[in-house]
Amino acid sequence: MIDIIYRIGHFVLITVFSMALGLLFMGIARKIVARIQKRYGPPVYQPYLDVLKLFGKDAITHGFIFDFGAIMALGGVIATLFFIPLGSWQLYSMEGTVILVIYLLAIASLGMAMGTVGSGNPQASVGISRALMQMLGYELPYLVILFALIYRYQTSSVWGLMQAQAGSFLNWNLFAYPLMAAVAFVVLIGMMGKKPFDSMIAPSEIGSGPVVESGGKYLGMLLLQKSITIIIELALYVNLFLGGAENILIFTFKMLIVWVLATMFGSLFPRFRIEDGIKFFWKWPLGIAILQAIYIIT
Amino acid sequence: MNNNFVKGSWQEILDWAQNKSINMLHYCTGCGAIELPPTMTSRYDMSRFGIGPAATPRQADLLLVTGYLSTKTLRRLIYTYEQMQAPKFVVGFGSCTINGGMYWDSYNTIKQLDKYLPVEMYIAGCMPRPEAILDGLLKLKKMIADGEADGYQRYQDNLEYYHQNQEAVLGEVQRTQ
Amino acid sequence: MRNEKDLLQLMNAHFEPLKLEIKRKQNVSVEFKKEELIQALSFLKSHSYRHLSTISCVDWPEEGEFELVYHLFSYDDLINISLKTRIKRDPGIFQTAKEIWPVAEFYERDIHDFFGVKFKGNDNLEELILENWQEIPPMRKDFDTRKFVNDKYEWRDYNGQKHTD
Amino acid sequence: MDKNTQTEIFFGPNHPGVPGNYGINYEFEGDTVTSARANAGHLHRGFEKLMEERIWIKNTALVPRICVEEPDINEMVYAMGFEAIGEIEVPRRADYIRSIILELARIQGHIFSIGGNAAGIGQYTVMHWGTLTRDYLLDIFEEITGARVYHIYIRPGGVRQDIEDETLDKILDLMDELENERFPDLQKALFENPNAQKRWQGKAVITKEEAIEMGATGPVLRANGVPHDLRKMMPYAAYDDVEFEVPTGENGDAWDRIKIARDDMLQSIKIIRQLINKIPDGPVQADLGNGLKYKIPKGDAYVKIESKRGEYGYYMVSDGSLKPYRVHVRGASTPLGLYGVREFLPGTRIADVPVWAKSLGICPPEFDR
Amino acid sequence: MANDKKSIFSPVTAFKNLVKKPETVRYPAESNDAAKRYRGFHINDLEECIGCSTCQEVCVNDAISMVEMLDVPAEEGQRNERPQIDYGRCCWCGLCVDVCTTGSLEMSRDYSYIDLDPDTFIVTPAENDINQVEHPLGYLRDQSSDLLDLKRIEMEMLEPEERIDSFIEIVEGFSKEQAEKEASRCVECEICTETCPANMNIPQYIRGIFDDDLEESLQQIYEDNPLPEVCGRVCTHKCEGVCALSHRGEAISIRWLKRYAVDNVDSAEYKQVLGTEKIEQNNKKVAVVGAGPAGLSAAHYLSVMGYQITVYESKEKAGGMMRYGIPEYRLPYDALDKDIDYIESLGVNFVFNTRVGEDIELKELHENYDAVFAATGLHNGRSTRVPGTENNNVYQAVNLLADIARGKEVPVTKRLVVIGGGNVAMDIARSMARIQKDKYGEVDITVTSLETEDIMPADQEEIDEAREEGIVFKPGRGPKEIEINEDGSLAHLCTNCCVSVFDEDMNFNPTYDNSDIENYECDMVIEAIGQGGDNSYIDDQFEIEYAGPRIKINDYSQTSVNWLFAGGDIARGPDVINAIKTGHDAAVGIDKYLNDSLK
Repeated sequence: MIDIIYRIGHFVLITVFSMALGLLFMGIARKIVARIQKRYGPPVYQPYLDVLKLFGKDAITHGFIFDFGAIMALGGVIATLFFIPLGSWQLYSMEGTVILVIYLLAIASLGMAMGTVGSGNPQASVGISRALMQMLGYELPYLVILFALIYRYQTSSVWGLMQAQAGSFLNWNLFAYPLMAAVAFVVLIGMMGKKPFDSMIAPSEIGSGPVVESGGKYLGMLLLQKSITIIIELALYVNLFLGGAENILIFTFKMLIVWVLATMFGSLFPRFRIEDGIKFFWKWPLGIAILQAIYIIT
Repeated sequence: MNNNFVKGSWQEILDWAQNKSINMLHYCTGCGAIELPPTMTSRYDMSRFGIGPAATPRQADLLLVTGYLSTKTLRRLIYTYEQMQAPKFVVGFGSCTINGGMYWDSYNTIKQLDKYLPVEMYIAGCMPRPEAILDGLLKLKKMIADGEADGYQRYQDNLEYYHQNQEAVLGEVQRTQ
Repeated sequence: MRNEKDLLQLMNAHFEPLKLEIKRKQNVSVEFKKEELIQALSFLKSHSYRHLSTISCVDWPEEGEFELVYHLFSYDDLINISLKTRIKRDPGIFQTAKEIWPVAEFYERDIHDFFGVKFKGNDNLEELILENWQEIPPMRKDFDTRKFVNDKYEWRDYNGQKHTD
Repeated sequence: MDKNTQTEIFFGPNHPGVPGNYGINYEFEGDTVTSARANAGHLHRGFEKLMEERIWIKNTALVPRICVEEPDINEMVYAMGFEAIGEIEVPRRADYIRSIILELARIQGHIFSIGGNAAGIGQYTVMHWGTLTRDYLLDIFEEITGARVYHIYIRPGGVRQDIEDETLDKILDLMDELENERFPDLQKALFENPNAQKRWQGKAVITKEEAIEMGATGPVLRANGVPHDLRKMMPYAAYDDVEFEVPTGENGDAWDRIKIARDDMLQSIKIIRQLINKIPDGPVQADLGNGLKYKIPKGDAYVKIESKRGEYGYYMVSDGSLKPYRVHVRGASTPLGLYGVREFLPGTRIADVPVWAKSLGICPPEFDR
Repeated sequence: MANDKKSIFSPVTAFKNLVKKPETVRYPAESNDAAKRYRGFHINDLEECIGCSTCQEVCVNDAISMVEMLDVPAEEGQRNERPQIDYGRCCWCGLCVDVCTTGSLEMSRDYSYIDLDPDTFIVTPAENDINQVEHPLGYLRDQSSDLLDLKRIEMEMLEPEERIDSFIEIVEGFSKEQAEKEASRCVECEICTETCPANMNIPQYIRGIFDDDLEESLQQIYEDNPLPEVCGRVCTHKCEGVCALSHRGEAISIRWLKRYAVDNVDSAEYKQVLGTEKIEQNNKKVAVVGAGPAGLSAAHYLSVMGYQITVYESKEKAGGMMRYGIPEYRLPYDALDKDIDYIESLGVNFVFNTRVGEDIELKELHENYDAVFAATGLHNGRSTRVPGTENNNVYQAVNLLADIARGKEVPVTKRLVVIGGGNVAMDIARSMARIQKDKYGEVDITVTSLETEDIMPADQEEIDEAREEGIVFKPGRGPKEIEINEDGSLAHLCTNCCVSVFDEDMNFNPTYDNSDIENYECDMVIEAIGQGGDNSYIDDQFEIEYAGPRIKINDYSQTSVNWLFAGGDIARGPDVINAIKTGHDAAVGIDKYLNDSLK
C-alpha cells in the first residue's frame, strides 16, 4: 500500500518537475534566440506567466472531441513520464519501455490531432496533417537507431540501456556510435518541432497550425504538453546517448546543453516545406542509421 | 459567453498575470502598422515586457487598431474582435481613430473608433513612434494590473449601442453567438 | 528605334487621330475617335508598345463626357504614349481591351467601380475595391464626398471644446 | 476538381503571412492551390477623391500615405507631375537631394522586404536584422526631414529644407557600415543558407513574356535577365549624373527577385556615394510664390519613376485651378496583386503562398488607394 | 553579385551576436530622443501670434480652428483669436509652421501623449505643448521651406531727376503679370479689412485680380469706397501697416492693387458691372454741402439708394482737397475725374461757385431738402503768428496749392522755407521744387518742422522722395521769428530747438530751448502747419455741439441737429478714407432717418 502512495507521490513530483523545467527551458530558448537576433528578449520566467495568464482567460470549446483531444494529448505525454528515468528517479524499469515510450508519444500526437479536427478550421487540419507526416518522417530513422541499440545491449528497457553505458564517459553511446548520436540529435529537433522542422505550426502559412482555434486554457494545456514533451525527448536522448546521470542535477545540466545546442542550431535555418523535411529525414539520417545498424549487427 | 468572475484575490492574480504577458494580434489594419515591426523587433523589442505577436484572434488579448479603418476592414475587425476571448483590449493608434485623422472627409473610412468598438486608450501620433507605442503599452499594462482595463465589459454592457452603430455603417453584420 | 516624331507620323499614317501632341521628352499623347482606339491599341502592341501601364478615366461633367486614357510604353523606343478618347457620360459604354491585354480586365473593373463605365465584353464587372456601395460611383465629380460624410458620420466635438466657426 | 475534395482558405486579411491588409481567397486540394482570387479593397480611403478637394500644397501631406513602405516615391511622382505640367525647373541641388532620398528609401524598402520574405519562410533572425537596419535608415530620414516614415519632404519645385553637411557625413558612415558589416552578415545568414535557397529557388516563377504581358516591371521583369530600369530608360532627378549597373536574374523565380533586391541595395549605396561627392551648392526650392496659391496651367501628364517594386506612375490632370482636377495612381504591384493572383498563384503549394505573395512585393494600398 | 555558394555553416556567423551587446534601445530606461528637426506637438507664442488664421487655411485635415482668447486684447492689427489644434485630426505635416505669418507657431520634439478619454486630444498650444512640459524646439521653418512669398513686386517709379521736371505721375502702376503675381501673395486673412477705416473687402478684390476677374474686384471695391482711383494713389494705407505679411516680409501693396483693378476697367462698363443702369428713385431730396471726398461718397451712396442729390460746391470744380490740396504728380486730374464723372452719371447734379452761407443759406436747404449733409472741409491755412508772418512774402500752403491746381501763376523765389511736417508740407515743398526747377533750373528749399523725422505725420515714402528731389530737411526746429529787411524783403527765418512736441498725456504743447538758435536765409516762407475750417454757415443759424475742434457726430454721422449730418475733416479727420467712411455712414444714416427708423 505504501508502495502505491510512494509511486503516486513520485509520479506527481516528476510531472510537476518536468512541467516547470520544460517551461524554464522554453524561456531560456527564447532568450538565446533573442540574443542571436541582437535583442534582449523576454525574461526567462516568461513562459510561466504565459501559462498562468492562459488559464485565467476564457476559452471557446468546439465540442467534446476538441476538449477530449487536448486532455488526451496532455495525458498521453504525462503517461510516458512513467517510463523514462530522470537521473536516479525511475518509476518503471521493466523490459520493453523503449517501445512503450514511442507508442505513448504517438498517442499524444494523435490526441492533438483529434482535438484540431474537432476545431473545424481548415488551417488546423492542414497543420495537423503536416505534423503527422513529419512524425512519419523522423520515426523511421529513430526506430532503426533504437533497434540497433536494443540489439547491441540486448535490453529493451531504457533503464537497462542507460545502465549499459555506466562507467567512464568513454563508453557513452555518443562516443561509441557518434554518427548515430548525430542522427538522433537531428531527429530530436524534428520531434520537438524546432525551427527547421516547424512547418506544422508555421504562422505565416497556416496561422500557427493545429493550435489556431485553441485559446485560453486549451492553449495552456497544449503549452504544458509541449513543455513535458521537450523534457521527455531530451531525457530520452540523454539516457540513450549521454549515459544518464546519477542524480537529477547532472541530468538536468546535460539536458540543458543538448537543448541549447538544438535551439542555436535551429534558429539559423528557415523551415523546410513538409515534403522536403521528410525527404531530408529519409535521405541522410535514415541512410546513416541503417549503415550504423549494419555495422552493429555484423 | 457568460464569464463568471470570481472576485477578490484570484482576480488580482489573473490581472497581474494578464499584464505580464499580453499577446498582440498580428493584424495591421491601417498604415500605422508600419511602426509595429520596429517596436516588435530588435530596435525597441517590446517582448521585453512580455508582449508578443499572436497569429490568430483566439490566442490574442490585445487588438491594435493602427490608424484608419475602411468600412470593409471594420466588418472584419468586428468579426475578429468577437472571436477574441475576454479579457481583451483594444488600443487606438493615431489621430484617425479619434476624429477621422487625415481621412476626415473620406467616404470609405469611419471617423470615431469608440462608436464601434470599446477602446481602452488612444496614442497620439500620425503615426505614433515606437517610443510612444511602448509608453502606451506600459500604461495599458498598469491599467490591466489595476483592473481598470474593462473595455470588453463595456462592450457586453451596452452591446445594443455598439451593434446599432455598426449596423448604421455596415448594413447587416453577421453575429456569432 | 523611333523618336517622338516618327511615332506621330506612324499614327497619322494608319489612323485619323483628332489631336497629336509631344508633351515632353519621351512623352507623347494622341487623341482618337472612340471607334478607332481599340485598333490603335492592338496596332501599337504589334509595334513594340507591349507594356500597358494603366488605364485612367477622367470625368468631364460640363462636356458630359468621360475621357479614357490608355498609357503604353515601348521597351525599344522608350517612349510613353497616352491614347485618349472621349465617351458619352450617360450610357458610358466602351469596348473592353481584354483581348489585347488580359490585365486590362482589372483596370476596367476598377474604373467601373469608381466611374460606372461599362465595358462591353468584360463580363466580371462586379465590385473590386468597394463593398456593397449604394451611392453613385464615388469618383464622379457630382458625388460630393463631404456632404456624404456629413450625413453618414459625425465628427467629434470633444464635448463642446472643439470650436468650429 | 469536384467540390468535396476542395476547401477554401481565407488567406488574409488578418494573417501574418500576407503582405499588409489584403486577402487572397484560394481553394486548394491536397497541398496545392487550385484557384485563387484577390480580396482587395481593405485599405481604400479614396485618395484620388480627397486629392481633388485639396489645394496643391496640401496634397504633399496626403500623398506619402498612399504606399506605406515607400512614402518618398509618392512624394516624388506627385512633385514631378506638378513640375511636368507647370514646366517648372528644379534647382540642381534639389535634384541631387531628391535622388539621395529616393535611394535611401530604396535601401530601407528592400531591406524591409528581404526581412519580410525571410519571415515568410521562417527565418526570423534575418527579419529582426532587416527591420533593425531599416530603423537606422529611419533615423537618418528623421534627421533630414523631421519625421521617421512620412517625410513630406519632396515638394513641387524642390525639397523642403537643405541637408546639412554633418548629416551627409552620417549617411556616408551608415553606407560604409551597411556595406562592410550588415550586408555580409545578411549574405551569410540568408543568401548562403541552403534551406533558404531551396525554399526560394524555382518558386513563383514569372517568365519575361508573362511579366511584359501583364505590365509588371521592376524585379519581376529584371529577374528574367532584362535590364529594364526607369532610372536608365527615362532618367529623372540626378540619375543621369551617376553610373550604376542594373542587376538582373536568370530564371524569374523568387530566389532571383530577392537576389536582385540585395544587389539593388549594393548599387544604391554606390549611387549615394557618388551623389554625395558630387552634390552642387545652391538653393533647394524653386520660388513658386505663395504656397496657398500654387497654380499651373491646364494640362495633363503621366509621370513615372522606378520604385523598388517597379514602375510607379501618376496620371495628373490640371484644369488651371488651385486644386488638381484628377490624379490617378498606378501602383507598381497593381497588375500582380489583382490579375497576377488569379493567373499565377494556382499550382503553387500552400507552403509557398506567402513566399509567392511576399517575393512579388504585393503592396495592397497601391491598388486600393 | 557574390557567387551564392551553398554551405550549411555560413549562417553560423549569427552566433557572434550571442557575445555582442544587443542593439536594442531599452526604452523607457534608455531613449535616443528625437532628431533636431523632429515634427512633434505644437507650441505657440500667444503674444507674437496675431490670430490671422492662415494656419487654419493651410491645414490639410481641418484640424486647426480659431478660438476666442478673452485675456488677449484685440487691438489694431491682431485679433483675440488663437489657433486650437485637434490632435484627432492633425497629421504633423508642419505646413502650418511653414506658412505662419509671424513665425509664432512652432513644433517641439515631444511625441508621446496617451489618454483614455479621446476628448482630451484637443489643445490651444501656448509656450508649452499638450503635455504642459517644457521640450526643446523641433522643426523650424527656414528660408527654403517658407511657404509665404515675402518679397514685394518692385513698382517702377520715375527717376528723381526725371520726375522733378514735371507734374507727371510718379508711380507707373502694375502690369497684368505684376498685379497677378502681387495678388497671389495675399493669404486672405482679412486682418487688413478690420484695420481699414472703411472696412473695405480687401482680400475679396485682391482675389478678383488673382482670378483675372476685374468685374468682381470692382464690385467688391465699390461696396465701401466710391473713389477708388483716388484712394488707389493717395490713401494713407494703414492696411499695409498691419498686413500679416509685414511681420516677416514686405506687406502686400494693397493700394496699388486697388489702383490696378480700377485702372483696367473701362468707365463705360461701370454701370453695367455695378448694376446701376437704372435706379428706381424714391423722390426724396438730399442736399450735400461741399464736393470733397466725404460729400462725393455720401452723394454716391444716397443716389444709389434712389435719392435725388444736389451738391453745392464753393469752388469751380468738384473734388475739394483732392483736387486743390493734392498735387498732380500724386493724383492726376484724369483719375480724379474718372471717379467724379461716374458719380455724376448716377444723376447727382452739382451746383458750382455757390458758397453756402453766402450765395445760399443753410436754412433754405433745410426747407427745400429732406436732409442736409455738411462736408465743407478745412480750407483755410493756419498761421504760426510768429513776428514777421504778416509780411506779404509769407504765404499759406493751402492757397498756393489751390492756385497751382487751377494752373495760375504762383510767386516763387530762388530760396524759400516751408514750415510744417505733414503731407501738405511735403506736397507744397515738392510742388514748389518743380516750379523752381522749371524757373531757375535748380532747387533750394528747406523744410523745418517741430517734430523730429521719426514722428513727422507725413508718410515716410513722401519724405524720402522729397529728399531725393533735392529738398533739405531741418526737423526738430521751432519757428521763432522772421527777420525782415528794410525794403520789406525777408532776411532769414530764426528758429530755436524744439525739445518736445507733446506732453505726457499726448496733447500738443511744445517746449523749446532758446539757447540753440539757427537762421535760414530765404526770400519767401510758406506755412503748412494745419488747416482750419469756417463753419460759420452752420453756427450762425443753428445750435450745434462740438467735440473739441470738430463737430460731434454719432455712428451715422448725425450731428446734434437731427436733419443735419456732417462728415469729412470738419467732423472726423485726418485723411481721405475717413472722409469717405463718414460720407458712407451719413448715407446710411440719412436713409434710416428718412425712413424714420432713426430719431
